[in-house]
Amino acid sequence: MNVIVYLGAGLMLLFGVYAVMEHSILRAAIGLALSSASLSVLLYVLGAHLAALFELSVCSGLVTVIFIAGISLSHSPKMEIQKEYRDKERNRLLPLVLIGVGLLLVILALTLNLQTPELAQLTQDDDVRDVLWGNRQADIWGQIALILCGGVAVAVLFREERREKK
Amino acid sequence: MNLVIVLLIIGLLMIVAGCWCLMRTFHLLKMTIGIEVAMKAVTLFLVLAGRISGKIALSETFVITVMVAEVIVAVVGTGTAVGLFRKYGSMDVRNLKQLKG
Amino acid sequence: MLAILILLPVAAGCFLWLARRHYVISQLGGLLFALLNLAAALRLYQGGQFSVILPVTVPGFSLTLRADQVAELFLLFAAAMVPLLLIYSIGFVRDKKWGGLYLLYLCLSIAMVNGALLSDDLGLLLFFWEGLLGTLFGMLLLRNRENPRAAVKALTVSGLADLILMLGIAASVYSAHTTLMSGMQQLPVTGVGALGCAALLMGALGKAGCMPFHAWIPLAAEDAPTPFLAAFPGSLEKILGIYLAARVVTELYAVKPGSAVSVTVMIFGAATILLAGAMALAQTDLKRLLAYSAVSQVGYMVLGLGSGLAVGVAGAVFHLFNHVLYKTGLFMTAGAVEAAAGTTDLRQLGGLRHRLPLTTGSVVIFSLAITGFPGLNGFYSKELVFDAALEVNVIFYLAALLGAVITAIYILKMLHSVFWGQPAAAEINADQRQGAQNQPAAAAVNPAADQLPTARQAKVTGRQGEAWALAIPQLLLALACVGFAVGESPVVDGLIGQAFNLQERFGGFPKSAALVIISCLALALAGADHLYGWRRETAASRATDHLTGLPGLRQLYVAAQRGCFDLYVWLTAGVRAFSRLCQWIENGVTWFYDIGVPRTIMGAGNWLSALDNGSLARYLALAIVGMLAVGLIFILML
Amino acid sequence: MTILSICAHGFIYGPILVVLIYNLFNHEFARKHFFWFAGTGAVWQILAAIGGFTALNQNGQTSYAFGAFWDIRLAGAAFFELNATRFLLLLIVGLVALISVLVAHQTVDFNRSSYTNLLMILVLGMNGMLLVTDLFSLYVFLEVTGLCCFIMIAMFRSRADLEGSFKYLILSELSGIFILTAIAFLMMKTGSLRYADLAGLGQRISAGSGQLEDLLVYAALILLISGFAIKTGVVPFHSWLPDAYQSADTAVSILLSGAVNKVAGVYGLMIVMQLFGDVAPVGPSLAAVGIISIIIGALLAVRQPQYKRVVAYSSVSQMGYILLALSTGTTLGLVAALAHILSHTAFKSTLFTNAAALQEQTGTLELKDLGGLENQMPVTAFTSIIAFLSTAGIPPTAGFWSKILIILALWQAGSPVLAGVALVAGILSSAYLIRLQRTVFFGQTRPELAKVREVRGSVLTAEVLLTVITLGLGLLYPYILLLLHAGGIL
Repeated sequence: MNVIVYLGAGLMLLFGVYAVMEHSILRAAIGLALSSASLSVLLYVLGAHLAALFELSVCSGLVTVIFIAGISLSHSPKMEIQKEYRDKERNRLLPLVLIGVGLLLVILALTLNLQTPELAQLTQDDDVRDVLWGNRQADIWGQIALILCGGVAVAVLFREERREKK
Repeated sequence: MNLVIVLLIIGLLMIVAGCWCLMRTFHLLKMTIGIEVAMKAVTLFLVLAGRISGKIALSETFVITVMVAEVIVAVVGTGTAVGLFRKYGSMDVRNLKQLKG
Repeated sequence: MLAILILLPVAAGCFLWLARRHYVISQLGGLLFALLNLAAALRLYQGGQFSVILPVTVPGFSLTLRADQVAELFLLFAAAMVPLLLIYSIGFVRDKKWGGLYLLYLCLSIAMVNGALLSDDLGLLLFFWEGLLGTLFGMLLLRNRENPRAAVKALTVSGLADLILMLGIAASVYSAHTTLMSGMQQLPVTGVGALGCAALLMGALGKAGCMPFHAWIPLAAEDAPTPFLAAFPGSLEKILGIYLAARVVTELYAVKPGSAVSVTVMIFGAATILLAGAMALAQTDLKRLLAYSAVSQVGYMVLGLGSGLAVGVAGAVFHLFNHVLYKTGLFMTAGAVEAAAGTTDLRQLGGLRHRLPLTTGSVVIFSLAITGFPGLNGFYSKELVFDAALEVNVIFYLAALLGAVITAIYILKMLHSVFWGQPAAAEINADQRQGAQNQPAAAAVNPAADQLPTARQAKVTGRQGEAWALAIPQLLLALACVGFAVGESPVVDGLIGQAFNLQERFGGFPKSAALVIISCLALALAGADHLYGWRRETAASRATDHLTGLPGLRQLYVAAQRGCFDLYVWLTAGVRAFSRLCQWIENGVTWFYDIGVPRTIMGAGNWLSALDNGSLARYLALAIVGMLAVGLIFILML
Repeated sequence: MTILSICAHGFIYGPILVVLIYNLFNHEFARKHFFWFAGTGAVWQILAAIGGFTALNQNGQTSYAFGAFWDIRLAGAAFFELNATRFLLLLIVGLVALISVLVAHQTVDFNRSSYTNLLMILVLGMNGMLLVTDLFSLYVFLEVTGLCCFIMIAMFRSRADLEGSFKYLILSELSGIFILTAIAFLMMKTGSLRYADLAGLGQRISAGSGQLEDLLVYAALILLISGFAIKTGVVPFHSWLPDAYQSADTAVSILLSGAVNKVAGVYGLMIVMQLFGDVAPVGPSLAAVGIISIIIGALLAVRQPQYKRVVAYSSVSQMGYILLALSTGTTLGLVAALAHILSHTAFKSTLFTNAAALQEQTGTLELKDLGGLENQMPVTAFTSIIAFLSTAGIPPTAGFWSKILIILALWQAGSPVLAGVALVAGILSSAYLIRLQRTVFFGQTRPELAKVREVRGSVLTAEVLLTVITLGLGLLYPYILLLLHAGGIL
């Protein structure tokens, strides 16, 4: 199990960094989707099955669709128009930075020699749905508001501009 | 160096990558992607917290709620970026210097 | 009853103002009011002391009116003066445009004086005190609206005295923990108490016209109507000032003879006698001469009060009463002279004894009284003050004696040149020219407004001879002078001694024959000097020239001309210097605000605005730096 | 159903009901009559806040717990809770919404129905933030609030609108990431995010225990403070705020400055302070941020070229005062913070309403184009002077009392230096506001502005209403001070 966890985490980081570094916005979106998929594997292994399912469907699915919609609305589906952004981007430094920060954190963790918590045993007692509907009603209310918000956002922001203010 | 620390470090690196993306790239959509990248790490942290404290179901509900928020943020971010594209004909964040002191 | 004494004059003032066109009615009404006022005061005097708290609440003060023996005595005396002042004033202001307002102000002033004499609370006292200043200002403004120099000067100088009084009140209230005078008994003259005592005395004597607060009086003598001079510097203000000073010395504070406060006050008194007397010597105008004389006489009272001795207090108060009688009388005669001759210039006057026999008769009595001729009232009171001065230090006695000589000299000159001799017509033109040169401002402003009506007045009254309304009060005052001389010991011992609870008796002919002889010699010296001067200069009005030309005195006059003794001039110079200083500070502050601060702020703003340059990356960097800074605080504090 | 319960549920159901009913009507009708719907929602919020608070007081309770559609007696059920502080903030939300609607009646034109929907969702989000008893729910509603604001700024779709919105969005999401990370870290230690479970956590951890979770709690606190500080808009987390305020339509600016950054930012910090105030560095970090914010915000405000930008930086500066008061951690400090929130709502909304009036009548807010409007727009000038007095803390107004309270609280908490700095920084506030007044209202009237007339209708109503509140509070505060004194707090 640990191997899959490390693998999933590593892939997630890798795809995430790829998404950041890639000059093509389309490929970056796909990198994000792949990173998301890796995360869903990780979540599944960690025992969060429903969350993993949501991650796979919503984040790697819906979010990617949104980004692609955005890309197509900005009439730049191809990579070649990204030249103007490429000029001054210094994203090649990112892996170096990450390795540096990672090393720093590892050294910090080793020198501090902290007592680290272990993962608790998985129990089948509490079901996600019970918790969601039994303990987190306030969040559901918030989600309703969020979704309303999203609806208005789609209606307002993606609308064609006929009645412009200025 | 156990699993928890490794996952924490990887999560923090993801957040650093996301912040880097926000600060160092010039594409509006790319910045939104940066937010999403950082959000991935946060999702990981939440599930990890649930596993450590033995409340995995609770953290799953958190993750689900966060995902909804994440999607809406992506929608709004993309929508604003598209709006800006319509105004400027480009997605360069360096255009956004009209407002300053 | 107490409130009536304050409200009655107000009502009378309104009545007189309304009835200003009807001479007889206003004369009768004024008389009625004055008699009522006198009756009330008399009733109060007989009724013993009592107090009443006004139904008005002011936080920190309990507005209490209180009539005790001292207040009642002064009140009675003031009330006795009121009928004379009123009748004379009504007679004088007849047919004058500002007459109604003048009478209104006069009555209000009487109300203020009554109130101040009756108030027990120092805050209330201050209210009436300032009210008197207000009416005074109004009266001075009446005739000279365009050129209110006397009014402004009076307001400034008296205002300063009142400020000092306020300071004294504050200090006294602080050290006594009460605002009531009845609660202050023999406060110690140390620390804050010394400040309170000195400031209260300064304020009170300043009101009475002691140097250096006298400066406005001679100026008012030129600008203000004569009844005003009789009413204010002549009587009301002196009564009030000496009243408070006597209170301070005998009741509120334990002033020891020979203490610093006492000696300081006596020095002021002696200086007032000599300087004002010397100034009076040089005057060629009747009213100015009398004004300086009035200031000079205050010095005797200050000397007596400042000694802190029982004999001094008795002498000072008695001298006050006498002074009020004869100086008011003298001012009235001056008014009568002005009305009859149209001028008050000594050099143009002369031989008026034929035209004004009654006035001449009374003025002789007043003059004898003021010079302290043995047997008249001024003699007794002066001898009491001499006693007190001698007891403290012989220098004060000599100063007072010299003052008496000077007084006699200028009074003789005045008497001689106005009522005897002949008008020196030849000198008039020359002197007028000179006068115009000396005081161009006054000459330029006044003639049109002032001299024409007086000239007309002169013609009218000249035809009628003596006006009764002007003559009767003088006669009454002269009678009072004689009366006070005859009934001297009941007045001193019965009225004053009883009011101030004096143990000894000071009435009767002075016990020390030596002092009397010295005084008589002084008078004789003065007479001789006058004769010498008259013979030398051949004109009575210039009989003092040989004195004023003496080295030392001449410099004094030059200095006085330049305003060296004039508090007003000091004040204005001080204010000018202060305003220049303020201008400097103001410029600095303006620079600080207009240039210094804005430049700093704008500079800082410009420098900082590099923070918000519109770049999103910069914004994010700032936020992350902020987070790291918060982290740093955590690391440092854990 | 008691009155209290009706009012309490009203905070949750009211806005949603308005949205639902509003969208039943056809578009043209809705556009025309948006004022009445949004106004009803706002007025309902005000009435519910006042009525609920009165009922709570009459029952003698200090707090009231309830669930929206569930039974809170079930084990582990989430619940909403009301107490005096929250009622005050709910009242402010309602008031600001009402003012915003009044202004929007004249300024918002083509997207009125979106405005109405978003306003109501925003109110719901803020109500949610104020009512919840769980840190994660707080985050959810915070996200709702933020998203509504982005959309509201962006929906007018000028370049500036979109730019301000995007900057706000990026910074806000950064704060969201901070807060969520902090939530995850906290949960690793406690396994629960309820306020009741988190309270006193500071006692259970120590920096030297060698446990990872304890260190993560401290990291969480840093992140929470930074996250909410971004939402509050205090230096150095402030950069988005002037851009967003300047670009947004004035009706939206009023919402942002009057309610959103107080509920989303200050209230969050209030919660942090309540739960973790016993952790030593929390108070000082708030104080540091606050004092820097006061000074730099004021310095930056002095040189801004645009009316709303000056007012926005003034907001940054005033938020610093509130944080300073919060940082004391005492009851008096909390009261002072709430008092200043109330005063700030009144006077800052007045200034923004004046901005709306100026924008409507002159068509510009650039300071170089304005001048000498004192005679043309007397009411606007007068109300703006009152607001200025209140901002600078000059006596008859509300701002004076709340600033005095803050300084007293600082003094009482033993930081006289901070109190002194806060006092002196008041001069800076007068500096930028005097500049604003002088340029806009005084001086020579520009010829092109000669035909400008006073604004009418709802904006005028809003100006007058707010000024009455400012002055009324100024009269009311001494009474509040007496109450505090009687309660032993002062």
